[in-house]
Amino acid sequence: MREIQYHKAINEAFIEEMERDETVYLMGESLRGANYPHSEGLAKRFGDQRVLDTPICEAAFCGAAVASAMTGYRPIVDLMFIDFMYTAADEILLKAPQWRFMHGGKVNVPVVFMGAAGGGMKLANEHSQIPSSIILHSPGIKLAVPSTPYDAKGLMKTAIRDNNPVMYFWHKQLMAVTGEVPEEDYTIPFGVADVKREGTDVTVVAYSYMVQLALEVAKKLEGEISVEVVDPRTLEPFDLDAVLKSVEKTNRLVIVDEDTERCSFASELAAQVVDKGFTLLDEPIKRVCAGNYPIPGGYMEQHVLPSVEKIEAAIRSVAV
Amino acid sequence: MRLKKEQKLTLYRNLVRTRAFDQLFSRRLGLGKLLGFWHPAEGGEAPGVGACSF
Amino acid sequence: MNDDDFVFPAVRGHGLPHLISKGVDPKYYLAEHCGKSTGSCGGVSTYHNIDTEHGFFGLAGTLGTGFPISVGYGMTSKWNGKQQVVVSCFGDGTSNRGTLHESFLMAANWKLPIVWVCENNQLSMYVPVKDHHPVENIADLAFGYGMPGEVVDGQDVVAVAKAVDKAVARARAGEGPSLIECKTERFVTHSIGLPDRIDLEDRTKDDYVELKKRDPVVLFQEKLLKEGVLTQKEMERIDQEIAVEIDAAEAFADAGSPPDPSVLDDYLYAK
Amino acid sequence: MALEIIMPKLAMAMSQGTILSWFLSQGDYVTKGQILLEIETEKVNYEVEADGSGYLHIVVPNGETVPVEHVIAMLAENEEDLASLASQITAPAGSSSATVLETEEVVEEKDSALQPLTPPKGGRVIASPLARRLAQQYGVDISSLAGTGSRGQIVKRDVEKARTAKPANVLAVAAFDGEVVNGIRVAQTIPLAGIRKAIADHMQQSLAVSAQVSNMGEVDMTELIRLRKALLKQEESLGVRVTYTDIMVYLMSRALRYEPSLNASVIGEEIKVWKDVNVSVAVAVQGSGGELNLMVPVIRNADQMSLVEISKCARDLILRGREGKLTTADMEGGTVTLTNVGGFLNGPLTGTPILNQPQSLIVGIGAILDQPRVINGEIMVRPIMDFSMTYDHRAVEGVPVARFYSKVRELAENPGLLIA
Repeated sequence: MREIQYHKAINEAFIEEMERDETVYLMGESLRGANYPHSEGLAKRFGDQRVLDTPICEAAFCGAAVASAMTGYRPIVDLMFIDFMYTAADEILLKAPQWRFMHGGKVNVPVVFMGAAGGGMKLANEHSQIPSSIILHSPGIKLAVPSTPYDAKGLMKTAIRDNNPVMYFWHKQLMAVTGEVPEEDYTIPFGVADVKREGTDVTVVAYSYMVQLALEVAKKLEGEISVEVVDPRTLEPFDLDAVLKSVEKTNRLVIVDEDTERCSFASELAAQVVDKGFTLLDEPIKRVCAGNYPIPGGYMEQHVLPSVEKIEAAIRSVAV
Repeated sequence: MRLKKEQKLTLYRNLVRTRAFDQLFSRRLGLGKLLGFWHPAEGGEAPGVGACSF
Repeated sequence: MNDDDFVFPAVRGHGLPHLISKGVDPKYYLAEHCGKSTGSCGGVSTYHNIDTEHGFFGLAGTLGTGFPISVGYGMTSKWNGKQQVVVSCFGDGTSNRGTLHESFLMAANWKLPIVWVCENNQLSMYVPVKDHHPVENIADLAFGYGMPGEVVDGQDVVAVAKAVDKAVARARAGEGPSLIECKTERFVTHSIGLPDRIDLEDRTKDDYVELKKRDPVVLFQEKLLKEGVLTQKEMERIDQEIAVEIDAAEAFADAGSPPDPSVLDDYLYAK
Repeated sequence: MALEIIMPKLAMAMSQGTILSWFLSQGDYVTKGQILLEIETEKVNYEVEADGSGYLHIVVPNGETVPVEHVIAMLAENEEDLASLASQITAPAGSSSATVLETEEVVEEKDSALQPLTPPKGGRVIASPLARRLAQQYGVDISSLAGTGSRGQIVKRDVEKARTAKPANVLAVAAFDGEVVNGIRVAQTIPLAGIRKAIADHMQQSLAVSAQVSNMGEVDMTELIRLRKALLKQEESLGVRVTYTDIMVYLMSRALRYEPSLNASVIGEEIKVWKDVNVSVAVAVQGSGGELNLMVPVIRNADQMSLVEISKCARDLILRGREGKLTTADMEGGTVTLTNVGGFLNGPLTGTPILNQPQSLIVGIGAILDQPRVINGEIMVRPIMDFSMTYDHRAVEGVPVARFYSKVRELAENPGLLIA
């Protein structure tokens, strides 16, 4: 099978879905010139009305996308860096997720918001976040967090076809990562986890770029500690059964989440496992997350973000 | 734009219906027969009626 | 305006003036405001409202929500060939929101068919307009975005209708957005249960007497009676008709009951 | 029938609880799951939920302290039941129905005889949720295990290790691979050997050689209960908790003075009437494989001993019996036997105990139960204990046995005679 890069996989998803449904269009800043490679060639191919460069008015174009989605179109809003979503917090966290619910289900809001997420490139606080907990704290919007080119394409196609608002984080560190992606059309259902590596001693749940780090540590510990890496691929809906199934085997759970630790997705999953899988646990659940700081720039970032060393330490602490 | 007789009556009916319903909501809130808040339009109905009647 | 033209109402009266005039039946909104499952939003929202058949895709309590939403409606009508127009109304208070500027910019930039209608009742809760807006006419904002701006007497329903009609025609012809400012009044408190106060002083009886001299309903009634368009008998018939409609609406709302909690799952995500 | 709400037993050590506050009042309709009241125990305040619906009838008001499992409220199905409940003069707790009176003492003796070692005093057992589940599933007592988890907690492997060390008596659910004899699955095979064989042979032989006759009777324990209560109060000074077995050993030894012929054995062609009155006391002891074995240590010259001396001697014998430290000397020389199965009963049971060869008399006592009896023409509730006897008609006549039985009853009903 051919191998392509993560951002190319997203680009292919756009092309296929825009070919398939002419109500699908892209809106954001500098998409036509293609600030990011995933929007390259789209303007030339689909014309002015389907690849729109907006003024720097996130609140306006995110709010517009909600109305556009309600009235027959399927906008994909590219926020460039997901950190800019705070300028349109009302539109992204309240209006989009809640409009259908508050209006008695009488209208759907099929909109996809996307943006570059995650750190590790010394870009500091406003270009390194991965705010999954805030999205999860806004019921009514789904969240896809692909860790490989294959997942990136499949999840983007599903996101575009979903009749609900979907937030799609793509990780900057994964942009150029290559992976097998089949030629034929495929989608990946939301809420179905993927065991990226089988193991028997410790279950590591990780998403997005953290999956790569977890796999790296698992490989290093091969022969000493058998690590199973579970990639949920979407955090809403979330495949808790897959996690419980794995923990039933290993009885030990480490959760790796690049978002800030306090009130993070990792904390939520830990609470759910203690509630639903209490008698499966032989050891306390460990969370490896970003520390409770802004994400620093310079050389300080590594002290805040999760690392292979921190993941390994967490695994060893429970595989005693 | 010259308003025909029928259009003027439409404007009038919409104005009076708006005033009546607006006062109904206000009254019911006072009686505890309406949930939440009520921000009356009384006195400011003409822009909305004028804008959306035709 | 046509049925499928879009409307985003102002917040006073929770949009009753706009929605009643656009043909939306208010009894469903009364039921919604009473938390009944027969309400327009299934009884889950207290104050939201929706009637897509009349181009009304909902309203929100966050002031300034209408600006970006209206940009979205404008984009849709610009693309789907139905030549719909968007009438987006807001008060002088709501015009303070940043989303106004971003939305005016996008609408003007993309020549969207939007008629921005500012209903300036010169009061933002207790704050007089001179304390929250630097210039006399909010309509002056229009020139910054290269769109026509006009001020009309908001107590003269005909004047408003004519100005908006002109702007709608402009928009429908693809010439882009316009801004109309209606100088109007607020005859009562901002919200039932609050004092009717301007800055530090509560409004007095004399203030109300002065205000009522420019009651839009009375002004228009006298005008139509003078022109012979309206007769006393016709007036009474209309009032009687409306009284019946009011009773029916109340009965409809009171007959309903709260929704079954299972709707919360039905409404959260679409299949 | 109204639903009883009892004082829940929350912690192992909890013996009683105090009603802090009722959240509902008499007659309120309660639905399942609704929080009824808050109780206070030594360790924790706790909210008690209704596990059914009905109309609330409060039995124990705020501020009162009652033992665990004590009925604190009832949930009547309907208003009539509620009314009838409320009107009933609530009998003193626990005495209305024919409950087993005072068997706690008898049970207690059973406790001392059979109860496995209580968990070590001191801190809580720290174990992972998984370890706790598996321990329960495998029937492993985790309190004795050492934890090897990251924080010293007992983990799965610790339980698995403990499990494999002990023969697995977990019921196999899947296909039964164990032994099947004439179509019946065998749970456990115990060789008829050693102590087990000895008991079996003795029993069989006893029936074979002697003419055993059994009589079933009863004793009114009212006075002895009062006596024992008084003795319990003196536990400190006496240095021992006197049990009913001790009292009956004392009584039998004194009654035999009046009927010495019972204290005899057939040896060869002769009947030896013994001078010594040595009472063998039957004790059930848990064997290493978990089975129950009968041990019969002897209290020598019980007729010369005071009740306290008998009691101390009995305690010592029973304790050593449990620890398997009884010597053959302890077991020999018995002239009559007393067996007490009362501790395992929650109702009346008379039986035909088998003679402890070569003795000619064995007495079996049972549970002490409230029973209706006619006393001077009136029906009274009296604490009655079963009293069965088997004697060897070769050596002993029925009349002396009957007289012995009457003497035991007379002494039981007038303990004063014992010191007259």
